[in-house]
Amino acid sequence: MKNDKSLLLNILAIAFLAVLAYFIYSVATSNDIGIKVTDNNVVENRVAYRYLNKNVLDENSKYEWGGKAEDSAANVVTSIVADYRLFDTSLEVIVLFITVMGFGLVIPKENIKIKESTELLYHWTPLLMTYMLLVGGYMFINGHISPGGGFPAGAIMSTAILVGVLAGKQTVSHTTLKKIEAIAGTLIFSIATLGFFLKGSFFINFLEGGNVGDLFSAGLIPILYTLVAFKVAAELSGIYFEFYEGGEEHDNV
Amino acid sequence: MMLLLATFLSFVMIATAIWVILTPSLLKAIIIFAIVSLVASVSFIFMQAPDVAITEASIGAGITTAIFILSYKRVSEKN
Amino acid sequence: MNSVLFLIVIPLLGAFLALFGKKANRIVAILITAFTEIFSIMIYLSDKLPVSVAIGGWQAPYGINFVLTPLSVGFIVLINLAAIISLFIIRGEKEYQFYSTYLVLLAAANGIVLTGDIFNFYIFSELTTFAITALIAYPRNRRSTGAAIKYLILASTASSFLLIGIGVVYKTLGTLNIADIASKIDLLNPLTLELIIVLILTGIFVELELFPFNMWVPKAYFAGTASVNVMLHGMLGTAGAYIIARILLTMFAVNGSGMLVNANIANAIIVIAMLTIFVSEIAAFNEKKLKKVLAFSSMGQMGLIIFGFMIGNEQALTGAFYMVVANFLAKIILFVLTGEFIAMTGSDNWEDMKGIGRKHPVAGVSFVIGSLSLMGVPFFAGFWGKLAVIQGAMSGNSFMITGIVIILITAVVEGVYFLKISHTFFLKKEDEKEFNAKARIHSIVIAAALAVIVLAIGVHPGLIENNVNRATNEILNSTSNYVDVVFPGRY
Amino acid sequence: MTMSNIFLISSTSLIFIGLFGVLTRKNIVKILLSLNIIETGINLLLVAFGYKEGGKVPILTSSDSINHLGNMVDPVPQALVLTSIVIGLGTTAFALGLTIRYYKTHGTLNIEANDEEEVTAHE
Amino acid sequence: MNIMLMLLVVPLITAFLTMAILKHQKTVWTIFLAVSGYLSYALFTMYGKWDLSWSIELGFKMFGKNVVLSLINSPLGWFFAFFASLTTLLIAMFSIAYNDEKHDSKTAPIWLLLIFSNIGIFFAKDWLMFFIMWEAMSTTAYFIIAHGKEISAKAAKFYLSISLIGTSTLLLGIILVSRLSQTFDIGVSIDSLVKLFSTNYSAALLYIGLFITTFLIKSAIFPFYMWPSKAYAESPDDFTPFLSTVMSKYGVYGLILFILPILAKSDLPMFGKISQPAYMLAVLGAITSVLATILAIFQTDMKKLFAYSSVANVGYIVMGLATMSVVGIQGALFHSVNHMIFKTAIFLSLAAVIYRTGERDMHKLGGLVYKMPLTFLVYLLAIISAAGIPPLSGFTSKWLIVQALMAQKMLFVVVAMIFASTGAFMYLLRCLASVFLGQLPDKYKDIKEAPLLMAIPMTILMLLTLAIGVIPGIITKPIDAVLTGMGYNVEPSSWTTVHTALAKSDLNLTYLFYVFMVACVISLIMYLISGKQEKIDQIDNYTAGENPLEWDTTPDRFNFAYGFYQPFKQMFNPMLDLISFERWMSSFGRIVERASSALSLLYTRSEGAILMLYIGIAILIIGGMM
Repeated sequence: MKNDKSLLLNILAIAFLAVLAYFIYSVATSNDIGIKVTDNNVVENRVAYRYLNKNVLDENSKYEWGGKAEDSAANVVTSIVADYRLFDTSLEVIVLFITVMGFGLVIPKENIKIKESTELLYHWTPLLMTYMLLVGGYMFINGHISPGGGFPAGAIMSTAILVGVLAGKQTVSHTTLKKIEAIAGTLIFSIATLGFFLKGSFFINFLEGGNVGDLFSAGLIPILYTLVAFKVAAELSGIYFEFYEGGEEHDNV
Repeated sequence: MMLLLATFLSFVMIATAIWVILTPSLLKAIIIFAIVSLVASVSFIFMQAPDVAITEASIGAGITTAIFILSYKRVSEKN
Repeated sequence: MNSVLFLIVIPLLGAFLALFGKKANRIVAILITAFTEIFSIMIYLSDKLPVSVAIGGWQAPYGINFVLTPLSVGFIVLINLAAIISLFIIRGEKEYQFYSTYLVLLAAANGIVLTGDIFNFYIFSELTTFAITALIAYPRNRRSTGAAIKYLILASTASSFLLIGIGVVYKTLGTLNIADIASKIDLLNPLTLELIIVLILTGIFVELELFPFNMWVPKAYFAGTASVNVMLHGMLGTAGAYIIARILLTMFAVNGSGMLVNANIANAIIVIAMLTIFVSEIAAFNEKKLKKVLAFSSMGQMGLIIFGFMIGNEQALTGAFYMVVANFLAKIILFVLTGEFIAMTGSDNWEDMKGIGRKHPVAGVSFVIGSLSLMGVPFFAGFWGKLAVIQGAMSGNSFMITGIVIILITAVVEGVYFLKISHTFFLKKEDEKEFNAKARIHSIVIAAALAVIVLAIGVHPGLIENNVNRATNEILNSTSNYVDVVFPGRY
Repeated sequence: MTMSNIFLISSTSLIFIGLFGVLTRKNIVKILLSLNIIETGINLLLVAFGYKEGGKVPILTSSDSINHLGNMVDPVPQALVLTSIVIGLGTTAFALGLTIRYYKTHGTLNIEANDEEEVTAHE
Repeated sequence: MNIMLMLLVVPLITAFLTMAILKHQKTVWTIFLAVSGYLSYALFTMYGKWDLSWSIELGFKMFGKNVVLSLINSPLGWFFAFFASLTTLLIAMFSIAYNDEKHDSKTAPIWLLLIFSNIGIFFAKDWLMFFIMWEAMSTTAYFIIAHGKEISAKAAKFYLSISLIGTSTLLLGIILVSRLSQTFDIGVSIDSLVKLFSTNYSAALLYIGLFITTFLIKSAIFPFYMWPSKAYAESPDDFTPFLSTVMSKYGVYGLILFILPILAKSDLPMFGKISQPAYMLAVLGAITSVLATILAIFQTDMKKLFAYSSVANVGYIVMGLATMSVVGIQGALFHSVNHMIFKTAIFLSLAAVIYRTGERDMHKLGGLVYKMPLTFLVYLLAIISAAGIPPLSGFTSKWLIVQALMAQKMLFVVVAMIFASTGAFMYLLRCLASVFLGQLPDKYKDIKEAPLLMAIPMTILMLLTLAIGVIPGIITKPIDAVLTGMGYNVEPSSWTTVHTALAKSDLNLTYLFYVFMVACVISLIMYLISGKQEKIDQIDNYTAGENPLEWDTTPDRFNFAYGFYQPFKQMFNPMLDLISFERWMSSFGRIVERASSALSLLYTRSEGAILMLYIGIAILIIGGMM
């Protein structure tokens, strides 16, 4: 009986996927006029064109390598993530904030002993952690000129903490992490609000940017990325602590 | 050459994804999922997206897998 | 008008600060919500509407923008009203996570309504999903955990469709701005457009509580506390009604008609709306858990509202907006009182709630008023909406007539179960035991005040007529109105 | 067969596999893995949407690259995918937290366990 | 202030006022009496002022203009409203005495709301007002019937479901008709429907079919004949007369207001001398009265018995209306008033019996004539009137209806009418014999006559039925105004004589009264000179004077009232089984309940959530590709 049911479910799933696949196929092979799913709109009409040319504010402006631009981040993806669509990114921070907080809320609090780590791991951990923290730091500092940025940097830094946790090292306390998290989050939104009071618009990049390609360029982006990196690192590390941390349960049942 | 490599990567991805779905062992599925993620991050490099590749490797393959394994330990210890 | 961002930023800052606040959290949350409510009312009454606000100094479509029209700000006012009510009826939630999550939900619900960018909309909708999941899971018992994880899985699956849809939109049109998309929608190949619509609708229909997408609804309402129910209904549900108006009737609309661009899909949505009405009202008929009854009825009302929206003529749209307001008010009354009743009797079952109406006649009568309004009985706010929707549907094809017949049949079912439940409160209590807890006066006062409003609108619909007409006129020419706000002079 | 086609097909397949898994698996952890596969598929799909044959990385490295802006791949999908990866991580983390709680309250990882019967074995 | 508005406002305000002082029941019911008195007086002064009206503009647009709610004083509305409020006045007096500590139903505020909607229905000028009041009436009546008792709530649920079906069809009909005429005005909609009958016959039939369904449901005509037996039986005893006499007339009022003018003015296919739809109505009325009479005969609960009796009487009224002739409508209107009077008298006397004994089953009562002679007398005269025996009022109206039916050559209907009238004797007698005659059970040895406040309205009703029986002009004069208002040419009727349809059948009722008086005197003399009666114990009747203890008998077991019409019941049972509409209805209810459980199970398990999501997507895809 049970097998029959799951067989039926499989068949239904395949039937649905077949319908979906047929639909996508018919869309992809459609011969009607208009922009098809296989085409792109004319390049000049796409928003990316203006992002690449960095002329969103002034249609006719041009920029030079090593010169000024409306957004001086050399990494165009970063300039989109952390400047043109900064609002999205700050909301993304909130997404991580709320999910990690939800995680901390729902996970059952039980004290779980971490297995004694091997001698090798225990002694080499500090070195490993330092190296990982360095890589993370490099990433968020250079996020605007090379691949990387606040999120992967934060993730890598939190991996360092994870290694520490697994090795049984006391690195940072959970409360410190919470404080870092809250302070970084508050700062991000305070900077956003500061933009309103300085330039009349929220989430505006109000620092005068350097030259394209310089380390000290792109205005607020490195600062924001630093904050994001710390916040993400603190949040993700919080998750690992939650796994092993005991504590009181407030039962509202 | 690149095209062939890309095709190979795609096959690996699809095959491992099917394996994730079909394998009865949870731990195996989690580990294999890490492979899917890693291969995907290589594919991002193929498509000229190093930012995404780094993020996918560190978050998708690294942290997600870590959380999965830690959770797996929590839900399997009583059995 | 750039200061409208305070509606988002202040709650988010509050969410971070709630990590440190202990006992002050509830008061801080109330203050913040009061601020957003007063601020939004001020915007609604100011003469600067409609306006488009560019965030970060980048003009649309390159940056993210907020679009403030009378319709959107009106919805913001409703959402914040529900939010503040939900805070007042909190019973025993103490942990900071609750308030932090609530403030994020408030920001996200405001953002969903205000945003003019489809990817930003996606993030906001994800935020509401997470926030509401956390709030549902908050009691952390068996019931709430199951409801939360099932909702989370369903919503994530659906939102991945939304994300694919956004990807396809960007690939084909090269833009993410709603106004930009709306003005370029005619360029698309019809089949591609259909693909986009299907993908995006899948994403939003889960939050809209429409029939095949809404398996989470009764569980979520049942698992949530009273204040979470008010949030689910008053904030998420109201935002859902707005989403329909904005995404379906603006982004994918034929310019100047208030109709969906693809008539076939419009018909499919009407079928879904009719199924929703039918299934939910029938399912509620024999349900014993009061919260689930209300959840089913919420789904049914949503189906009715979407039915009204999809008919698309002036009469039906007016009706749908009346229905939004009436449903908003009436259902909040019922949820607030249900919370009290459950706390008093310690049972979810309405059959155990005998004698409450005799002990608290004001509460009992308010419940009756709320349910009569939902049934669409004259003298109550719901009647005018229902009348106008049916009148509007009459001008449609035979297909719509089926819808009318379904509405009328389910009205009978709805009437029977609502009055049956209402009357139970006035039965004599069998045992002479005291109730477990006392009813809190402020909850009853809130319910009674809303009941008076429902009655007032029902007796004299002219009270909100101007606001409804403002919204209807905006939707009737939605595309050009909306695009004009963001890109002056494009139409 | 071009590069973008290969990745379009493989990413769509990943999405389909994930959709199949979400429907047919009963174990919550498996369902979450399937969801993650869908996420990965979508990310690949979006990036493939922005990819163009022979395109370059959208990072300016020298004054030369400014002259080849038209040859760069579309950066916007990449920016979107960055966001969506983080959202996916959030979903997974939160859902796993709920799963652990679910395991504690229901005593099983099966999604079909009844929520509304009062707690029996565990707790 | 406009008197029309006052009619609405006074009950509304007092309703809220009495809600606040609900604890002081006697005060509340006295206020209720005062309001009914005021309404009756105000309505009395309104007679003849057919230009009174009131209207209000709402801020709600439909058909491009603001919706207007309006009232107008029409002869037809006045006729029903006046007699309804008169009935209410008498019931109100009764209620003050009835609602003591033990029988307190706390329904006065809701009843005032019901009276408010009652006035609204009878004076509505446009469909929106009519519908608003109609729906208000349906829902408020639910709360009165249920009145906070579990068993009543079940019966009320049955009433509510049927009544909501009625309001739904009414709403649909109103919307269709108002679209047709682009306004909510009733008069205009009649004209546009007449026009529609000439162009699209079946559509027009559907339109009026929706209205007729509503009216039939409210008046409990044939396919919907079963709800009164449940609702009347379980409603508060002092409310039952209102339910039976006033509320069953809403449907009749609707038929006269809307359906009759349309049928009269349109050119319709004929069946014999009248049009097909009208004949259909007559047949429905005939079936109702026959079926309800048969069902009434077999009831053991006296309130159920008279519930069916009410149904049968409304059946007569519908038959009278369906003749479409002056005499028929006159008879129907006359019978409406008569029914209000004698059925109120019957239900009030039964309420008095229940007040004293607390018992509704007839076979558990008996011999109350010795203890409650006045109640008995009221009941006796009322059933004589109900049976249509001269010189009481019921005779006149039935006579008119039969005459009209004969004149239109509706043979089948006439036979049904006569059969039902004869059957009426059987059930009226059954209740008389079981409750008031026979042996008095021991436990009722100490009961008293009904209190004074109850006795007064009952006596007034008794005198009224006698007065109308002798001087029918009290009723026929206002009916003249109604018929003139409807556009019929009628000669002014005389005070004592009724003019009927067939030749040489005019009756002077005063002469008839004299004849009957003489007959009464003769029978009194015969009674006095006849032999003496002897009283024996009830048990001795059956055990021939012995009382062996081992038989274990109680007097109740031998009560003749239990299987009163057993042979008849056996005769009719197969037929009743065959057409049990009630069973069909409740099986429908069960189907809905089962579907509901299945659906909510689907939501409870919710394991198919993702599957349903996919199905939804498939609906969108397939719907879009079609």
